[in-house]
Amino acid sequence: MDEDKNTALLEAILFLESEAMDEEHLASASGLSAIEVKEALQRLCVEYESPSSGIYPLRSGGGWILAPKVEIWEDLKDRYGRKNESKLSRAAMETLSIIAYSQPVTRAEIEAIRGVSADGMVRYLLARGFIDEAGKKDIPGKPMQYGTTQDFLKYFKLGSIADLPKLSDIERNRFGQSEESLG
Amino acid sequence: MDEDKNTALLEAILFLESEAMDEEHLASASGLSAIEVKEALQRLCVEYESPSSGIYPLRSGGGWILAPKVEIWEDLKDRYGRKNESKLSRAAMETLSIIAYSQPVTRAEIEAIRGVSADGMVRYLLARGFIDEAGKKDIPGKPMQYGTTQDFLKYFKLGSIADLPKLSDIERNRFGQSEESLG
Amino acid sequence: MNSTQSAAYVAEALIEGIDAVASKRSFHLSDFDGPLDLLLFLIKKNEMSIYDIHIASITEQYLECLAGEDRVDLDELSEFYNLAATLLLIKSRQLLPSQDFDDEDYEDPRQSLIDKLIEYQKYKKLALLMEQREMEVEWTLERASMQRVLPFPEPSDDTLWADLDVWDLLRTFSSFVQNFDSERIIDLYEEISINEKVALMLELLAKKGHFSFVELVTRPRSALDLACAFLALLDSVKNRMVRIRQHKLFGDIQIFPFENEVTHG
Repeated sequence: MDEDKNTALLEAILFLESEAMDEEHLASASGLSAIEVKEALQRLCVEYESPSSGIYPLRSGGGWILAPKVEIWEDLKDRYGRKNESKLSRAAMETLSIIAYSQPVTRAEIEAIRGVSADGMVRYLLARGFIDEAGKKDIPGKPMQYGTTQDFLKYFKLGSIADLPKLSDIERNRFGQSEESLG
Repeated sequence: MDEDKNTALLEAILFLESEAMDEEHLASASGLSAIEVKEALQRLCVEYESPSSGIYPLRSGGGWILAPKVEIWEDLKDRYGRKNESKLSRAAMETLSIIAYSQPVTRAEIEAIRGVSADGMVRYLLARGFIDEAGKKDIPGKPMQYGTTQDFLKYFKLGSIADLPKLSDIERNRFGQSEESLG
Repeated sequence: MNSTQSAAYVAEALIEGIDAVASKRSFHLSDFDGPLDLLLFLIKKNEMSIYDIHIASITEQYLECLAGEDRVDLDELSEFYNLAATLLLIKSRQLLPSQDFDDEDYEDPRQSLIDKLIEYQKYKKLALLMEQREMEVEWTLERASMQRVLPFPEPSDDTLWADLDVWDLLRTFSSFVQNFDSERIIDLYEEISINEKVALMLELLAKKGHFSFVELVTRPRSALDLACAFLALLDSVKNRMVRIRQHKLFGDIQIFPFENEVTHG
């Protein structure tokens, strides 16, 4: 059946690729239409839900990649695991959080929130590839705005910005109206 | 269920590995017993028989490896097969040049120079008859070393390994400016 | 430990960390990410609400912190002093009758400080969530790297090797050599290497079965060539790759494969 064939094709492509592929690339690699890719991905996700499956299609940074399931990480860690040894400092994380949750945002806006110069941190985050320039703000001086990158999503294993961790309802209330921008 | 967990674990390991693994290695990587590995492999084979699966556990040289199913090669060929030939021949060429000029040399040493796994290429060159095993290196682990063969000499029209051109010969043979820096 | 547990553990550890700083009698500006961080810490330490800061006492403690600091660099310090100035301004305004500031245009520095603190606190909380997330994903499982392609063409497929000559081989190799620093390529770049001699020895063994040492020396006038040939021979004997025989002192050395029985001749 065609459906099965499409699913099989998508599975093989995800297996052969070692980087996350977005749906557009999956379509061009498989020769399927965008809708066929979407449907095949859906079927794959369902198939891999089986408890006897150790891998599954994971949304990562706007694309799809096959990855081992979280439940069996513990058993694989010793042999295949690599621990992230370059964690972000508190100051870098604060700056990154401001950019992630309020993007696009200018350096001056970051500085206003943190009360300290953001110059070094912005440069650091740019160098690590977590943020990128995101157009100029339409105010006098036309300052540069910054936003997060695909690499940022990948690092935090997020499918999209919408997957950023959220404040609890209580915290939301506590921080009041200023929450609006967070949606 | 335990059986499911074992199957899942085996699937993830086969996914993470790039080379065929024999059952003994699979057992040590998974922490399962030989019998559990055998049973899990059996279940995996059955599961992957589904026509909606594009990959399957393939027996290869006494081991197991996940591979795309033959039925869909035709659809994958353009992107992952033929088109890769030039890339493939470059990889083979690179590996062969390292072996020719640094022989006898271990796989680890080749990998250190090329920066990628040399396993597939070494196997290919062995099959092609250009290289052969050339004794074990006298270091811990006693890794196998490789050297070039008579067929290699014949193919490249060399009387002996001593006839391989030297780096200093490049000066005398004009290849273009890019080579000059070697002088 | 699953991810939820580990996240909870992180949060706990962080709170403990804050308490540890609080219980310390002295602390340094470098413990804080900025003036707002310090101010929030003092408010928490004094168990005040952000909306009801006891300005006089907080300002006093804040200035105390600054006074005790001489190591932080000047740029950073100026940011801390900026906030000190704001605190002092608020404190001084509080001493004056309030009706003086009923003016519509008057911006209450106290209110704007509160707003700032709330905003900053929100992002601190979000940064904490991100940190937890970072912790949850700190392990990645790495797939062995390789070129994942369909199986290679059969070994008999010669198309791959069409039109290659030995110079292609050298050119390819030289491109590697270019990329290495001299220390790493010393073995590779050496015109005559021990490895080369070992390889030649294997070749001669395969071709002739046994051979003499002079055949190993391809450049008889080169001392290096001779030395490499000899070292390679010693190495091979040690590795039980070859056996050697010498029919007289200082005579030529005959080299045999290890497994072969050494016969006379």
